Amino acid sequence: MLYREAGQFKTSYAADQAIFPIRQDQIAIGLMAAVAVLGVPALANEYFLETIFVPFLVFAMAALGLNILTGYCGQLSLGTGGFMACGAFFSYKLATAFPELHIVIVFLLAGLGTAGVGVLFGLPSLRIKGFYLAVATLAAQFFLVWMFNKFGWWTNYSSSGVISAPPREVLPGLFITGTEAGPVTKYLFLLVFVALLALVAKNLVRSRIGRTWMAIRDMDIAAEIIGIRPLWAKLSAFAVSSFYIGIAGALWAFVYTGSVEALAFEINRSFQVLFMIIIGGLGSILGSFLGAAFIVLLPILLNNGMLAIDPTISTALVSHIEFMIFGALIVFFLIVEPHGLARLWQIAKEKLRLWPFPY
Amino acid sequence: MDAETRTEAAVDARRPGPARAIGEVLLEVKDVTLRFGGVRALSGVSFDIRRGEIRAIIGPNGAGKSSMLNVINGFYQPQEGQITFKGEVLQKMRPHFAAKNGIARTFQNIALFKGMSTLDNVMTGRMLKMHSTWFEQMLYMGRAKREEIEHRRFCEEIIDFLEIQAHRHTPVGKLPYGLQKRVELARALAAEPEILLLDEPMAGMNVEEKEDMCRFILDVNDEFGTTIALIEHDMGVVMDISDRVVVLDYGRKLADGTPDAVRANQDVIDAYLGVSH
Amino acid sequence: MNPLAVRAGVWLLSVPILIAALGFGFKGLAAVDSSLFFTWGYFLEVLIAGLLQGVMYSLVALGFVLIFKASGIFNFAQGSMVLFAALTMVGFIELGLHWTLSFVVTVGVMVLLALAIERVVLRPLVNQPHIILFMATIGIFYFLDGFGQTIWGSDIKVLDIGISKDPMFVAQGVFEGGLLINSFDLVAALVGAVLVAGLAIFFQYTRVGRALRAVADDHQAALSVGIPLKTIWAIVWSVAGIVALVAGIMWGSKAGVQFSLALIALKALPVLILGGFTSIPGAIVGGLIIGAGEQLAEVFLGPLFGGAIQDWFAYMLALVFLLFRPQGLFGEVIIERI
Amino acid sequence: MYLKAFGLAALGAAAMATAAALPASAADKQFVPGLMYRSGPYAPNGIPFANGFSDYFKMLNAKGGINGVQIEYEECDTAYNNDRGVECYERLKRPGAAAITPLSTGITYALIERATADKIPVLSMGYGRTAGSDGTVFPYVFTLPATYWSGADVIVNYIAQNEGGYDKLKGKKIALVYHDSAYGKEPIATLEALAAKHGFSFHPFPVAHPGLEQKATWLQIGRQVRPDWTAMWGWGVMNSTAIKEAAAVGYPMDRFIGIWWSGSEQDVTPAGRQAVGYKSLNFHGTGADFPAIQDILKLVHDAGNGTGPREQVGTVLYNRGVMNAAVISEAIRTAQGMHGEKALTGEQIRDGFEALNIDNARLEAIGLAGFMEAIQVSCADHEGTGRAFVQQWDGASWKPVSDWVEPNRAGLLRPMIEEAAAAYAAEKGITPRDCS
Repeated sequence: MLYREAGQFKTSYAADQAIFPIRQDQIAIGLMAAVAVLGVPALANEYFLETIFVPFLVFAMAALGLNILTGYCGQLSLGTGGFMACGAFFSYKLATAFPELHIVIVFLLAGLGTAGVGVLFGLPSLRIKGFYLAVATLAAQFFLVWMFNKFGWWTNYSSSGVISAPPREVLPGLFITGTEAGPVTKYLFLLVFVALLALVAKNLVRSRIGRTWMAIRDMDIAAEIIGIRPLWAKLSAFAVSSFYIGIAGALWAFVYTGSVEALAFEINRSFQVLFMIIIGGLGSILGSFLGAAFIVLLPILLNNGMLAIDPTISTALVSHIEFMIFGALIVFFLIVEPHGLARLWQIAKEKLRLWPFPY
Repeated sequence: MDAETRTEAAVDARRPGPARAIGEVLLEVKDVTLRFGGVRALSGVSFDIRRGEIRAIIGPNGAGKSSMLNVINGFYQPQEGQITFKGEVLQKMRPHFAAKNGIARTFQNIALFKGMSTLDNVMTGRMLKMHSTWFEQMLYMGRAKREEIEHRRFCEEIIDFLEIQAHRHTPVGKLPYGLQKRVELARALAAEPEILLLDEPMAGMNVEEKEDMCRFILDVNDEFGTTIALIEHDMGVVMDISDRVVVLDYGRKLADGTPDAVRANQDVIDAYLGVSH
Repeated sequence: MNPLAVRAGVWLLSVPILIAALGFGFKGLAAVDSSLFFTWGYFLEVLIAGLLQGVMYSLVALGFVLIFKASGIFNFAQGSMVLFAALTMVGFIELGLHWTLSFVVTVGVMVLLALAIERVVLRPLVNQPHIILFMATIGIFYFLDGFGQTIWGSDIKVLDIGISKDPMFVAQGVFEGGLLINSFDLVAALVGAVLVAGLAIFFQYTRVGRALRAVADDHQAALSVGIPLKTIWAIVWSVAGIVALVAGIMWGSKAGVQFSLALIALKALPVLILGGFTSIPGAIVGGLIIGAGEQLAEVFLGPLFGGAIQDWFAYMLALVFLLFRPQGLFGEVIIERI
Repeated sequence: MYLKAFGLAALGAAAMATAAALPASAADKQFVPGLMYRSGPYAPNGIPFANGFSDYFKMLNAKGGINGVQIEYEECDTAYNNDRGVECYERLKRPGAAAITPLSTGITYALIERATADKIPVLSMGYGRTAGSDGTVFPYVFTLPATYWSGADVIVNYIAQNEGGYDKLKGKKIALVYHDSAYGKEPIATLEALAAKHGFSFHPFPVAHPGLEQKATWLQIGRQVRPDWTAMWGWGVMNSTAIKEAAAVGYPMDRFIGIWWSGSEQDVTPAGRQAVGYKSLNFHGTGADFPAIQDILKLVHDAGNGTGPREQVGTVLYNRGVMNAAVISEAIRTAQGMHGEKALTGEQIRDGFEALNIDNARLEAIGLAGFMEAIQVSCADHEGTGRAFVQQWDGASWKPVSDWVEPNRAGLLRPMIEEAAAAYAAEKGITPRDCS
């Protein structure tokens, strides 16, 4: 009853093409924004901010990036970790070489650099498809991590190959990296930054470029005959995707953990982000966020939850059961809704439109 | 029911209508030979398509009809022969060049973008008409937004024309077969093509759907003046709506001419072994 | 003349030429750069070690191929199946069973596991896109990792099946100091060869094998002639489970049975890709090429870049092959039509 | 864009779960967090350490705590994973946390800044950031009793002793097999400096995580380079694999020396008799023949309270856990002497660490005489002696085969450490404390 667009007539195509065409959605999103900006910092303690919200937002960024490539353009990539490493090390080099450069510009430049690397490793996608393409991206994954680990130049010759973020402020007095950065500042910065870039991603996927990617994903031959250049479409997806993933890597190193070695971006990171978009929903901006939330939150919840039920339980057992439940839940969710949490949400909305008169 | 009576209404509506100007040669294929490994799909086929006409390509299964369309829009590159398009002589066509210069097509097995809505499919067909920059699209501002709305208006017209308004926002994978064929036609039309290549537009349809499709094809030809080249198995339909017919068999041209002339051709009759009407 | 025989002849001839060319290449490099070292005996030693290591990769890759062939699923859980099988086998040995008996029991466990996976995971997900099934196997991966360690613990376990691990020197008259060959790897390679031969016979000559090949070619068609897809899947997963057990025994007695065994699946990926996802001989040849390629690269090129290049080199090698044959060495050629 | 709704719903759930998970810290209990790993690829090595760590506090509590203050110990499983380590740290950190023991060089790096900001001491015993032993720049980091740089120097000194003097090192070849991570890279700079100083040639061989692939490495070592000595910085499965591969190329075991993390029962038993003769460094005793460890058996295991299996007590990594716990306990005791016998804050316990002086009488008193060396820490020097000894595996147990070997701290390492710390301070804009 409450969630129904009846009576809301669109008089222009512009109104119909808005991201949230239905008034209830607009109200809901406004409320959520208010809660995210005001409520969360007020209510959540440092633990929640540092270990749930901050990594959630960083991962959401990476998932957005991978979703553009895999979800929208249909190119399977297992190189996310390597591209995140690019972002992290590029921004470290930039930030230490040009200390006066504003940190947001550093992140964006690192993203651009990563986009270039992404294009380079995306070149084989013209010939290689599906799981076979995954190998090209795995080559990127292993090569990039090896490169950052091997050459001291990337870490300014730190003896252990670990980089740690120099302190930088986003606005005068507001540090987002280094020891003086407070969790609330970090969180709010990430929230705004990620929300803005998510909006950009949404704009891209609902414009010509997005349709080009989806056409390549759904039927590359037909797309070619319509006049889409596969090389251009795929490489642009690699570029945009790597841009986002690179920024996510920079945020990971600078804002989340604060210090990082190349191994933090090993192959498991790539898989983790891939899980996020599959669980969240391929080809869905919302799904990237839902998937990131699921994968970041679930292990922590399971771990804490089990300890809450029985504090004397061995941490080893907790970890193993956490693995089992995590695995079982992935299978469960796939069986319930193979198209991800975003689709589940859509179905819920459809039901809500009809409720309480389902027929 | 006989195929002839089926489409009669539609055809009658057209025949006495305003003189559809069938003009100069728009596209000509000359001595095209296409091989896959050792197999010859086409050998030395030549014919032309004139502006404004409806040109049918017929022939038994495996005659090379789809290959011919694929050569015309550049998906297959023939080993020999040349294509003259709008006066320009090409060794081989490239898909992007073809699309840019006004060749659009539909496919024998529907090749829609299954994950996208009807509207998005049609809008994708309009892709080459949009010129906003990356930056504008990122911000959804300026030309990007204007274009989206302008082209939406055009696409809605096509959607109206093909009577698929109700399915505008449905993912096309969920539509029934007949409607998918229509969406595919809409996508091709969105490009405002000069030549429309239709690969078995009525395959697998029931009688009513076929009638609808015939009407759409004729309307497209009439209203937009679009040149149409189509492959079809239903001889009744072919003979009724096309202006000229080319017959292929085993990759060779068997006959070429008006429907009546082709119908009378002994080679064609032999090839079809009495299937012809 | 039989064109197949001609092709085989060309291959047999070109492989030694290629190896010799590689050797001369490395020799030339070593002459230019002082950090590199080359003798023919050493080159052969590394080559042999690499080939034997490659068979170990093939053992893991085989499990992937079996499942991909029959169901089109890229089974990410193969690595954790290897770990689980090895853990179970060692667990039963530690409970006092003889290793042969324990082997039989573990085979039973793997078959049960296959049945459970077919019933609980695959059946509800039939006809879903490949990436969804791939994701489901990742779920299985996590579950098995946790499950195995919950039951058998995370300690490193010793699995000794009595194969000598002492160095062996051959051809001492030909090369100074002889050629070093790892006797354990040799045995492992033999086991791998026997396994492949067994699987080939199974696929080629048994009724179940034929049904498996039919399913691999076309699910729908196989169903329509009355091949029970569910049974076939259960059988394939069981066979993959047994292959995982063999791989687990070989890797486990080499490296000890512990969590890291699940990670060797990553070494099987380039092998799979190079050999083609659907080809059993491809898994073997791919393994040999990857094994030899990465060891040679690490030893003769690694010092130029500071070492540890073998991980990415394996993938780069696979990538280079793919650029020439996008469907892998032995994969079926994809013809695009519309 | 409904992420926030989901996030908020999850927040609610998480809040409830975690609020219940964090037990109220009783005022009279001293809280000790434990960042351990009992799962993941390095679990076989993490488990005995965690058991020893936990058992020692149980034993202390059974004896009445430290001056009557009971220890409240809570563990979190990091799986040797850096971001999970950060999560664990954030979960367990509170003002009353005595010290953080990350048990991973990578996690140590990730936590140093956070712990410094939160004023909680980091005890990275024999691992972590070597530069952290400069107390003027890293007031909250303690690396006692030895760092990797000391370890590297000790190995070279031991080799020199065996060869008959430093002058004999000239022209010798020393190889290093290392875990290609922050951990394994730490000794390289020191070994390079030593190679330049003593005239031996140095050959580093990286091994990628997790370390199952060492065939090429050992072919190069055993058949090409043929070094006179080989050192190893390995962890987990890498260690046992290295020993096996070394044996497979016939490398002499008694010329193969691991760092203290490459010398436990878990590393040699999988290699069986091939491992006999293998050497490693250590800085504490093995076996259960120490009064404190006997107390653990008596008061904890006999009471059915043991964290792990009884037969694990006395193994190398178990005893290292005991030593970590003992050092933290002594720091707490020292801090109580300064701030009162009650539950203290991390900041107060840091004072205890800095004033730590465990002499032989003190070791006697806590039942660890002969278990470890006397340790003294100062404001500027958070490392201590840096000494270690070499032990050798005889097929059944680890036997010491050398005296305590002295690293050249004053002449070589300390200036290197101060240089690295100064570079860090410059990069971070830290003004070093004045310790004089």
